[in-house]
Amino acid sequence: MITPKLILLVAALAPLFGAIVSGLFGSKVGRAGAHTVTIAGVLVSFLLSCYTLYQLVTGGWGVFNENIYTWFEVGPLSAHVGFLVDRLTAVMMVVVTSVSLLVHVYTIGYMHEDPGYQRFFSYISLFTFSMLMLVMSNNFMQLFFGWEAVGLVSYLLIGFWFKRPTAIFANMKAFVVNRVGDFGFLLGIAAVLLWFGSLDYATVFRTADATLSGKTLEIIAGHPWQAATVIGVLLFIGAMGKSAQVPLHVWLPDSMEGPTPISALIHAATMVTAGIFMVARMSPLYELSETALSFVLIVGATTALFTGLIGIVQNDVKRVVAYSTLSQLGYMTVALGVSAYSAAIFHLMTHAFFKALLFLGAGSVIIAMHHEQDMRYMGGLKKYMPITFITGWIGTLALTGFPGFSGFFSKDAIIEAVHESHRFGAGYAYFCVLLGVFVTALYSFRLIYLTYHGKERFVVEHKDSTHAQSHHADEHGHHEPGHLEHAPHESPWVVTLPLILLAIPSVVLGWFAIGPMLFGDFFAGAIFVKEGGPLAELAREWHGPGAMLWHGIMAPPFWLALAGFALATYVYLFNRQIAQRAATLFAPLYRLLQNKYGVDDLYFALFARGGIKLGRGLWRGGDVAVIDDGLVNGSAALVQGVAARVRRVQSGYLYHYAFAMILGLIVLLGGLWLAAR
Amino acid sequence: MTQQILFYAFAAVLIASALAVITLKNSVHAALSLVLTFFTAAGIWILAEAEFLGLALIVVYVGAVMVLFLFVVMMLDIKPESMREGFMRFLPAGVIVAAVMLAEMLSLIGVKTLQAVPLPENPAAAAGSNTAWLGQALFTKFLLPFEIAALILTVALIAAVTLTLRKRSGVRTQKPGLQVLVQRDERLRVVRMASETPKTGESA
Amino acid sequence: MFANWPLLSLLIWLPILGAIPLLLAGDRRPAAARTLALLITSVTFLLSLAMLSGFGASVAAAGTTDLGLLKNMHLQENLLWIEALNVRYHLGVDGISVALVLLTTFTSVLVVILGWGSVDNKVAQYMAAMLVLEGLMVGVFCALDALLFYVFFEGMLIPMFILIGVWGGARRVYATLKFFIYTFFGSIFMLIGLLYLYFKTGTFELAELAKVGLGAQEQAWLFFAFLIAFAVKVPMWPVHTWLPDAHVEAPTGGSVVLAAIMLKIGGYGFIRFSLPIVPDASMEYAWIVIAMSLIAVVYVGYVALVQEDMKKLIAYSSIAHMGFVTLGVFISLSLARSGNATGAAIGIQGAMVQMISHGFISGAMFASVGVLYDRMHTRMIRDYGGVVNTMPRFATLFVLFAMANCGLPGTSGFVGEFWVILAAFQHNPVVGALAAFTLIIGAAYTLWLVKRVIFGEVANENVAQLQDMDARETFVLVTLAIAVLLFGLWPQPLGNLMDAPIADLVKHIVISKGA
Amino acid sequence: MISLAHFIVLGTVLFCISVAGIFINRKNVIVLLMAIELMLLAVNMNFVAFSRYLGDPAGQVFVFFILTVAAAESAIGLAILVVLFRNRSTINVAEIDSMKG
Repeated sequence: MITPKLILLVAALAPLFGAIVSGLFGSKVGRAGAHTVTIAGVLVSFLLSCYTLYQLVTGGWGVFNENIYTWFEVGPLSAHVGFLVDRLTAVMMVVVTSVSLLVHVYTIGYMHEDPGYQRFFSYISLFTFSMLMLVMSNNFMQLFFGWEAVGLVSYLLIGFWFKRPTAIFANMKAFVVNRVGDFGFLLGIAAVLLWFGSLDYATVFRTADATLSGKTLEIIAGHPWQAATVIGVLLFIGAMGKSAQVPLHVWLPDSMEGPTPISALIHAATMVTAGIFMVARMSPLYELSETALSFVLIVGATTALFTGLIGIVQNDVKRVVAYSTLSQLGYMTVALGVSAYSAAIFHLMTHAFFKALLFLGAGSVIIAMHHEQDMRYMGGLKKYMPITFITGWIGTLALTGFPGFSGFFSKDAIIEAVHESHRFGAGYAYFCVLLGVFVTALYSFRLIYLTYHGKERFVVEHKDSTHAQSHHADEHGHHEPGHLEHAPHESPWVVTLPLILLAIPSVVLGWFAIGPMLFGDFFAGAIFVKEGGPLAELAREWHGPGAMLWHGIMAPPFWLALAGFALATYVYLFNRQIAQRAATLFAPLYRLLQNKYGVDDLYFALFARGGIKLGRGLWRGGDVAVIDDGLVNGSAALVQGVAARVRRVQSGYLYHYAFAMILGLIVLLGGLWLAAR
Repeated sequence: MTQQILFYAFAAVLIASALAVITLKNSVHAALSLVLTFFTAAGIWILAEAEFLGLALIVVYVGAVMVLFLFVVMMLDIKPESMREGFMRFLPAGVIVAAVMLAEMLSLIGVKTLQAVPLPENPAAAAGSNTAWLGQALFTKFLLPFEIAALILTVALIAAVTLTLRKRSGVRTQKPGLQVLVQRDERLRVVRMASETPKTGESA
Repeated sequence: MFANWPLLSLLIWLPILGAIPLLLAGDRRPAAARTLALLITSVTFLLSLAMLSGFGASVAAAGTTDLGLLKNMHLQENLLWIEALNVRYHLGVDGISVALVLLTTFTSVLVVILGWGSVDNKVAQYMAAMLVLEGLMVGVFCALDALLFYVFFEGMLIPMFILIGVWGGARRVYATLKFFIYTFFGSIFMLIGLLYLYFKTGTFELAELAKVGLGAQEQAWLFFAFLIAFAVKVPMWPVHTWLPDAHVEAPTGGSVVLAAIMLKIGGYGFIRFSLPIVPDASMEYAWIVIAMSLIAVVYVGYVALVQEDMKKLIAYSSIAHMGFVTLGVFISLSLARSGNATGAAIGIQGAMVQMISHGFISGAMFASVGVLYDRMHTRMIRDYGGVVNTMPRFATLFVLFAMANCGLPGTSGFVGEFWVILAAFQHNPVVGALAAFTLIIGAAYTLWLVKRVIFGEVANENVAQLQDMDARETFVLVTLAIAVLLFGLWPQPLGNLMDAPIADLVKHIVISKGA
Repeated sequence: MISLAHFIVLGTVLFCISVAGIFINRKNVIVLLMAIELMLLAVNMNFVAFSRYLGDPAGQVFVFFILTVAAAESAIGLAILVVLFRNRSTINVAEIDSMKG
């Protein structure tokens, strides 16, 4: 019997199956076996996700909301594992499985000489499963489940090359920073339980308005907080961790220590967008609190601009893309903040494709450069690797929002929505996102020019030798920077095919998706927006993607992007000295950006070192000094001290004892005598 | 009246000899004074018509315990002078303590009120004699304590013997157990040797 | 089939009496001793599984109408033990005890297997001590008579004392003395409390004591007497410092039993004694326990962060995790009193699940450290690094247990913390927030440990020569891993087991017993 | 006429003498033991008197037991003394302080 439940179960569990087979029996199934089984699992999942989306779009299925099994039941409260699949979920499922599928294929080429091949496939399949559990969840418990599970896989994958000190530092940092977010998230869930008495989405969303209205929480006496605000802010703290929003963004750039495929899959396309998805999913709750949304808005705007700025001064090709990811996540968050949830999801979707494309392209370059990631030693690669070059341009154009590319539609929609919004902080946000467009163009084209264009800044040592066996032998770049053993060359088809397949949606997705998703009723029932949201305003002026394109060319974002493009072209293609001079001219600013505003150092000093100092203080001062030496050994010492004095009484002389007895007797008799009187 | 005179006489001797016990320099003299103390005490008890105990006191104490004391005193070679150190120094303290205690006790007992109470008729008269009276109580109601007392005495006897028993080194004793266990091989070695016959010529 | 067996007595006395032939077998045949110990613990474990059959059927069929807290007690055995004092040999289990008894018997099997290779000195005695310990611990969880409980409670110290004192590390004498005096100090107060109750009521029956009316002053004194006893056992801050020392010096098996089971007796005591017997005082002074628990979570978390000895780190982490147990129990009380029965049930369920799960996780962590210790003979973190390179299978399991230790969803470590945090938030959001702080600090100290020990380049030659786990060690750790994952993904069986007694307990503690 | 008071006063005096004896003969164990015998005698005196006064044989039975125990005690005490002398060559109490804490 093929029911929707069965289809969804198979879609979710197929990657898990692949992960278990290649993880536990990796040595038995071998490399080919591992990638075959995991790719098959993800492919099944992808096809079923597409089928699910098709059924939901065409109305073949209604919204699916069923529990699979009871996880834990306490009295009237029960937590289940179950699926809520509506169009929002289905879109996410398709995005996740499709990017995951392509990354799986890509990995065959990228990791083909790594000793941890099977392990890697196991992890990314496990990730796919976890991510599916996250997006398909129908309750908060399971959401948290998936939330942490993707964090775990991210931890494992960032530290995939566990011999690198930087990698194992980065993965720990990522996990702990994420935990800070989860701290808020869990409290948010606790708040939901407190007021709703249930963890099921359906119950919570249905009764949100009625339950929360008028409820307050007063922690500091005299400052009651609205229940909806408390829930919204706490849940968003979780999103800040997972989606790397300021000030919990510090882990994402460091996570680039992991292999490139997972940077594309986890740290660009899917996991980091979980926060965006979560807020969109919780739209019925967020709509109840202007304050929470303003908070979201301001955090998002700050992230969008300021992390983008750091991207300008990075030299590591992956880090530039990573900061670009941060900035784009900021855009999505801004969209959430102005109640343009569907715009956020739309940007999430387009971003997933073009950012995965950029990352995989960067990975392709890294393969060609024999795992050299520093852009200062690249340049002129376009002639060696044309496919990567072309797809890289497509991705960049999409990212910078060149009219007609998918990124244009999604980003412009966000900027317009912010422009329309009157929420507190919207002005600031508008400024940030507009300036962000310029910044985005600047760093994106800088990347393109430094990598593919200009002079070759690397030295090929054996130009004549053909591409031979292991260039992974020296994969971690311990040779001199900029010295290659062989000339760079285009990557194998398993690498370029995903690039091409990702380039297609990067170009065309916007054209046909924007209409229904943003202005149609595609997300009706899944995303809830109060009357008079900015998207509704925009919808009134909506005349199809062509008109938007025309309108976009007139609008400031386009000209800002163009300015960024022009500046980057001038500086990095024609006159590179200017960059150096600018760096010396604005040295303090440059250093500020180089140091990432000092946030990392501050956190390290404050929380890592401070934590250790505090711990040592508590241990030495509290446990050892006060409790052990003071109370425990102290009481022993007290007894000993008293005994040392009292023992003198035990002189050992018989007559002393006798004397003591007689004295006692005299005293006793005296007492009796006094009492008798 | 006779009884009273006898009592005071005995009491005077008793106190005098008790004082002698604690003040005499020579331990042998002190022990002998103690003997006198017990004798007079026995006399007083007999005055109180506790004849059995009076006699028992003489038999047990004067006959056994005090002889033991004298034995020990004489057996141990003690210089009386060294034992007298600090005698004079502590005499005042001793006297004061004893006096305070005496005063406290007497005032607590209330001598005046008790003096008005004469001793009742001897209850032992009904039983025939003091010994019978005591014996009846001892062997009925106090049988178990009596047996235990006997046991304690036995234990004390054994303990005293064990304590003073001394393993002297170098003392040769027979160990019959070992003697019985002796094997032939330990004592007798059969040596094979060529038989020797005395040469005829040499025999005188 | 087991309906008419004195099953609980069997569970208690089979291991204890089983120790006798073990000792008779003597030192000369260690192999026989090991096999026999494994046999006895396995049989005990299988028998304890038999407890589950027929569970859920109502006990009320036993006849009497007013059974009070005995309503949920299965497999009761009730004999007169000391007539003059009206002490009864009264055993019985409800869902709460069953879970803990199963944990005990399960862990004991693993401990015997763990000791199989790592103990080669006085094997028979070691195994015998383990068996006696097992029996006594089962006894603690089954006793329904307070004096009987006390006897098991104290008796347990002896084999543990011997285990640490004989097979322990360099400072074992200090550690054993500290352990013994600390716990003994605590339990004396409980004895005084019990005697007071006895002179008041003339019985040691827990069910009777739960019913007796007590004035506020009396309850306060009794509460603190119980608090000291159980707080030391849990252990709660600030009477926790015996635990790190005891763990560090104990042999691996001793550490596992100590962490996995003995600590639970403290939490169990709170649920069996403090809450039912002195509910009003518990309510009155709940804030003290809650504060101590939160300190355990935050303060001890920080202390764990800077430990240089792996066992010490895990011991401190145990203290922090046990903080959730006490937090859950006392939060529930105040939630129950404020009319939030669901919240209360969540809290106690959370505390119980946390106890069971901590049994698996801390047991596994200590077993893992034991695996490393057997090879390297050092527990210092700085002597390790890059263990994953030479022991990949071990590293995989260790990372799993570490994740469970930070309460990752999908592992059993999550379930209890999740419920307790949710309950704590209902009590007071600030308390909830402080409890949830464990998400951060727990991850920090655990992952830092993993980073320094497991990951990285091979640190030194000793690490380079490490051999991955043998079949025996793999079996133990994989079994624990399965348990951790099973109860993480599907804790509902535990919930079903404990639902009825917890619901009744919540009903009971709501009623004030002021006399 | 002899009253109860006579005996009791006599016992008290005897007791105080023995106390004084313990005080002033603090070096000589033998005299100390004798003083203890005196003390017991004082107690016995009271027992006898009260037994006679109350007409209860228990008092005299007790005297009997005390005599027994005192005999045992002095036997053991003297034995200890002998052993002590043998080991330390002295019975000076001032030199016996191995119980000193």
